[in-house]
Amino acid sequence: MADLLVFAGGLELKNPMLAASGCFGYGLEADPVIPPSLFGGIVTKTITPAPRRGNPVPRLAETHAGMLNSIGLENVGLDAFLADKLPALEDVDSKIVVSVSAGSAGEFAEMAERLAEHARVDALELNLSCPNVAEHGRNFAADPAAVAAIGKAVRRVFARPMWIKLSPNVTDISEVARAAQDAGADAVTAINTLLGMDINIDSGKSPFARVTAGLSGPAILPVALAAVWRIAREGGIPTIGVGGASSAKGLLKFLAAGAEAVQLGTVLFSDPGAPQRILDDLATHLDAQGHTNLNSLREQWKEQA
Amino acid sequence: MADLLVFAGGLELKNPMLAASGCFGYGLEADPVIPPSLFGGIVTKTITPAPRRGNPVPRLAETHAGMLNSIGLENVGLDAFLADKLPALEDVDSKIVVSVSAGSAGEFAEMAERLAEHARVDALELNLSCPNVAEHGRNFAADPAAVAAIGKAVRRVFARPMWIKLSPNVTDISEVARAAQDAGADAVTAINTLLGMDINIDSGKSPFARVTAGLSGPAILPVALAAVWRIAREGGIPTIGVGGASSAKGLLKFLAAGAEAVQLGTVLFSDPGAPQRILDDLATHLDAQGHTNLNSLREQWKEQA
Amino acid sequence: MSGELSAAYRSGRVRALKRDGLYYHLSMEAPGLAPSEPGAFFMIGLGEIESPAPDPLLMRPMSVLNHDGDFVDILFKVVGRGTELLAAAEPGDSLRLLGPLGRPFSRAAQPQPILVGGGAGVPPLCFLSRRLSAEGIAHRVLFGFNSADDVPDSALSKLSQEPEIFTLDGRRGQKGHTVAALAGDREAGRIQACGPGPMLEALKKVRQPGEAMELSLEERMACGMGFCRGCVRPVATGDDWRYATVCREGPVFDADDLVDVNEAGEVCLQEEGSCG
Amino acid sequence: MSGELSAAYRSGRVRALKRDGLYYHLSMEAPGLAPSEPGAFFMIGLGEIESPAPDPLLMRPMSVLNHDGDFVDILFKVVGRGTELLAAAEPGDSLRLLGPLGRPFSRAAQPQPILVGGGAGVPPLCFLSRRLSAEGIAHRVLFGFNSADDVPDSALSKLSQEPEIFTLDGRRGQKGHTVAALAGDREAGRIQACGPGPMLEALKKVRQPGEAMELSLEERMACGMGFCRGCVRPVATGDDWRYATVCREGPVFDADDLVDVNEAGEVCLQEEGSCG
Ligand SMILES: Cc1cc2nc3c(=O)[nH]c(=O)nc-3n(C[C@H](O)[C@H](O)[C@H](O)COP(=O)(O)OP(=O)(O)OC[C@H]3O[C@@H](n4cnc5c(N)ncnc54)[C@H](O)[C@@H]3O)c2cc1C
Ligand SMILES: Cc1cc2nc3c(=O)[nH]c(=O)nc-3n(C[C@H](O)[C@H](O)[C@H](O)COP(=O)(O)OP(=O)(O)OC[C@H]3O[C@@H](n4cnc5c(N)ncnc54)[C@H](O)[C@@H]3O)c2cc1C
Ligand SMILES: Cc1cc2nc3c(=O)[nH]c(=O)nc-3n(C[C@H](O)[C@H](O)[C@H](O)COP(=O)(O)O)c2cc1C
Ligand SMILES: Cc1cc2nc3c(=O)[nH]c(=O)nc-3n(C[C@H](O)[C@H](O)[C@H](O)COP(=O)(O)O)c2cc1C
Ligand code: FES
Ligand code: FES
Repeated sequence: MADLLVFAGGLELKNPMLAASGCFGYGLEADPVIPPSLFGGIVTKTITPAPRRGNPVPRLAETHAGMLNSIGLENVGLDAFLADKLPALEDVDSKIVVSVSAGSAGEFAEMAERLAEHARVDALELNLSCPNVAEHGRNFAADPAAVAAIGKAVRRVFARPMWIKLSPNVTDISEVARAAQDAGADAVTAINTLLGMDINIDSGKSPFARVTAGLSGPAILPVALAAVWRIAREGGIPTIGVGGASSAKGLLKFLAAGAEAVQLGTVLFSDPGAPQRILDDLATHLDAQGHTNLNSLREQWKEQA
Repeated sequence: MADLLVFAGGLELKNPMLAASGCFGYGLEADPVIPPSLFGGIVTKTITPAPRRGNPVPRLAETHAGMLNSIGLENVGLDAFLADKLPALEDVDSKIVVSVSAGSAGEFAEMAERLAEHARVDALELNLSCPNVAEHGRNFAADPAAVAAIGKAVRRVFARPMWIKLSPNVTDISEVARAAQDAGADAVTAINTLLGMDINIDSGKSPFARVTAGLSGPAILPVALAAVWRIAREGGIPTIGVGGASSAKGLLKFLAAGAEAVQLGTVLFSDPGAPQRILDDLATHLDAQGHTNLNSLREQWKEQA
Repeated sequence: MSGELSAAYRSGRVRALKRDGLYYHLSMEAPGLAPSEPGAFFMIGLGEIESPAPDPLLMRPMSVLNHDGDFVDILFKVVGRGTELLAAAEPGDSLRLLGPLGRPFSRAAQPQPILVGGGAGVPPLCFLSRRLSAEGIAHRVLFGFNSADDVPDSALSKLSQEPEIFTLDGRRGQKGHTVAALAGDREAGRIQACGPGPMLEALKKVRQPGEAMELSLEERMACGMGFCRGCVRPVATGDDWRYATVCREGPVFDADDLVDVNEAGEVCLQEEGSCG
Repeated sequence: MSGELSAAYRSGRVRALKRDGLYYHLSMEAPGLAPSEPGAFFMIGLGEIESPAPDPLLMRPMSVLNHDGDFVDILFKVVGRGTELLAAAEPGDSLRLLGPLGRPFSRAAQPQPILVGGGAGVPPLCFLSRRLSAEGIAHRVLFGFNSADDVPDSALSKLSQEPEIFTLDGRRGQKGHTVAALAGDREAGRIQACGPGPMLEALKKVRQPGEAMELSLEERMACGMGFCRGCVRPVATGDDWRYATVCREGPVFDADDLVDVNEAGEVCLQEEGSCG
């Protein structure tokens, strides 16, 4: 059977399938329905310096082939994460990528320093799709200079792989990816959720307290593929693809677009059997095409250029 | 039965449902399957100064609850439009909004001047989701200054309603809407297609010669609603909503988000019965809620604020 | 989180679907599931276990009406697209089941259980009543419906004791709300309730001093297993509060743990939210 | 555009679905449609006419195998998701039909029609052959399939004349390609063909001097009515060329009108395209 090993964003992953941040909790909640060791890597729920309660309900809505979420970065905070969540992952046979978010470059760096002390942290993913308090809530990920500043601050204190997660809600995502590259990131993760909303036609209002919310799921796959392709064709920085993948076919599309690995988000809710099925289908696909590993498939794609 | 009349973008429309540009040709092709007079207004396929052949096939792909198109602005050009297409619309009982695109503000204004000579042209919609030749192909709609310049140039020569169509592929759509407002536009149309792509996993390539394409259909409804809401809450300029509407419910969501009228695009392909059904369902909804017109529904939404 | 997940994700086959009053009674066969306790629920997805983009995308939470070996029954009301499609299921169709999930009702003889169900909240209490009867535990059962036509007689006929029926139209059982029947002085029991929010609020007001009370709550759900954080309710933590997941720490909560939070959560730093 | 649209959009009911060789034969009842000519097609959508977001979203073009009053038949091959779902239709299910659409084959006795069909291109030619026979027009019918197992015998049995069958595996009819049978000197006829692109290209090479030739083409379609401009092919306009719509100006084209365009269209101003 074909080997699914990949090198992605500075990590050796036993397979190119990761759990996306916020879509697999702290890694253990779904066990044994979704065994964490299935994944090449697990990206944790985004951790902030202090615990956050997040937004009031409703936090979810369903859309055509997608969903909206307004969780509001609910998380236990860094201390509790280090004390309770991280140690519990000790025996998980997947790389652990800790997603972090904070209000300033300095705070990001402080978190990174503390996380660097823990060997179980294989990599960091900086979630910048969050507001810059200093800049009147403007999203960090929409501002190449902010991305570069945060990336550099973390880079100074964190030597293991650093991924920067990008928002699709920008005019030119490759510009932001270049800023991440300049900051020394090992990869960019693309994409976070699209800005979206729903309306209740009785009240005429959004169901969400924050009005807008984040769109994810199969509906956004074409947008995510375009984002990955636009970043990858510049050849500057590796990408980790995320957004709407729900099958081996979707995962392969990301790899063909240029991603080194692919994260699964919404599909972990809509179909918890997907991770196992995707691994099986990936191996079957490679075997059927006579490839013993993913690189061989990549080479074939290149030759057809 | 409730009256569906609305005032939208400077026009009195007998109902708030328009055909979106590029999704209803020059207005007559689908007759009598979709009678053009059903609509409050028809936005024509985008016309350019010279005829354009558009892109090679494949021009279409299907995605989850959406589709990608890469038509490439195929159109007969302004001369043939004025000679053949516009006169044929004489007896259509809908407002005619002519969508135009060009490579510079000057070209836009020249087109507007010629269109202004024709009484059947009720309004113009400037399609700015197209490349600015001078600025190395950067999309006009991504550049508030370009939007303002084009808008002003057209405004000087065209006194009837002028709508400016916005792209969702920007960091801050309300900033672009403000530029349209400054230029004296009567409304902005939001949104054009999202940048997306597909991949054929055998070749590892996009099926499209231009690689990326435009995503439309129910998948993008949440993104379009958020765009309309973000523009409308500033209160500066009226919006015409477009993106993924496929039912009376979808249309009402746009109105609640702040749109004055709503365009139908992809649904005209996926379900040519939709326009008639939407009008019926709209009237039924208003009647059931005891409203004699749409303003009364809007008032009720406001009161619940 | 409360305890290990005993849930499994399995393909189920529709055995029968029949109307029962206002509701649909769906019987499924799904091998390989752990036994369910009353109050537990399943996430039910339409379509085969292999669908790449199921429609609707998210599975729907449904309380267990009965679970016996390989056979799972639910009783549901059509309220939207998902339940509409479920109501069109045909024998032999495949469904996807994830469960059993959630913290169930407690089962104890003392104080005496008083089961109070309203509308679509009745199914888990039917299961509870049958189980209590099987265990020889005496209990009261009060079920309320809007109309006599709503009453799921077939499901109720399987109970070992006649429920006290209340209907708003008064054409069946007693006219009025279940809650009204519990007003005034009574001996304190253990209220175990499931139903619409206003019913649960009203119940709190007729609670006797020291009376035990378990409420089963509903929230929109995505994962059903506690990791998407979509389905939360505020619960007390000493002087403060935190969000608990309805799917994992509930759906059954001790009424004493539930708090009203006026500020309705911490304000996200962003005015508009798209941060996960 | 070529002529007025005679199409209607109607709800159809599945009457029967049966395997026929490699294909599925779907019979539908759909009142209120104009009669179809051979070569015409329908856009077929899954689900009720009221669905707000049908899945798959776009309807699928399918040639008419037969259209008789309220009854429309098609013959199709499963190649992807849409045809897979169509192959799961059951009698009584609702489908959506838009049609008849497109420019049909011409029908004339002289020069003698030579119908050449390959694989899923056979259905419209079955319709044409039956119609020609009914009109007393003598014609040849050559149908090619990959394998003997592919042959849709039931559909072919309804023709008034035995088609000449060609299979690549040689287990049925003559071994080899239909096109090879037309190579060499022959009397010039009117080739009327539908099949895979390479078959049509090969046909052009065996065309006799002055031979009439009509080719039915396939392209991905969205609207089917000529207004989305999604389904184009280059056709000659004097010294130049333009894109014609396969759904409206085709699917049947005069071979002489079709051109090869190397540059494959005008280059969109944008390197990456999202402009409609
Ligand atoms: C633990 C639990 C157990 C449940 N058990 C049953 C049961 O035994 N029988 C039964 O009929 N119903 C039950 N429900 C409710 C059921 O899940 C919803 O009715 C169903 O998800 C609606 O799906 P839909 O697609 O038809 O509606 P949608 O179109 O999604 O929504 C229609 C309406 O229902 C509301 N709604 C949707 N989902 C939920 C939800 N999860 N919780 C509360 N309101 C919701 C929406 O706000 C909306 O007003 C239960 C819910 C939970 C959380
Ligand atoms: C005018 C016309 C008449 C047709 N008549 C018949 C018929 O009688 N019987 C029959 O079996 N098929 C016919 N086809 C082809 C049929 O429309 C496609 O096989 C079908 O749309 C595929 O849908 P899908 O969802 O199963 O495949 P998808 O998953 O959409 O695609 C699977 C594969 O089929 C190709 N494909 C999809 N749509 C088309 C298309 N419209 N044209 C060409 N290739 C396509 C794709 O490129 C892909 O390789 C006809 C096509 C046209 C344009
Ligand atoms: C419920 C939910 C919570 C999420 N939380 C986070 C988060 O905490 N941090 C983050 O970087 N992304 C978060 N995301 C975004 C996902 O990681 C992912 O980028 C996005 O959902 C697109 O992928 P998908 O379509 O596969 O879900 C969240 C998404 C969802 C649906
Ligand atoms: C096939 C196709 C062609 C289009 N052509 C144009 C166009 O010429 N000009 C334009 O402004 N928008 C064009 N659009 C965009 C639509 O007008 C609309 O903004 C978009 O499709 C979103 O709406 P929808 O989801 O309802 O289709 C086109 C869209 C499609 C699908
Ligand atoms: S549904 Fe995901 S946490 Fe409860
Ligand atoms: S399918 Fe729309 S023009 Fe042919």
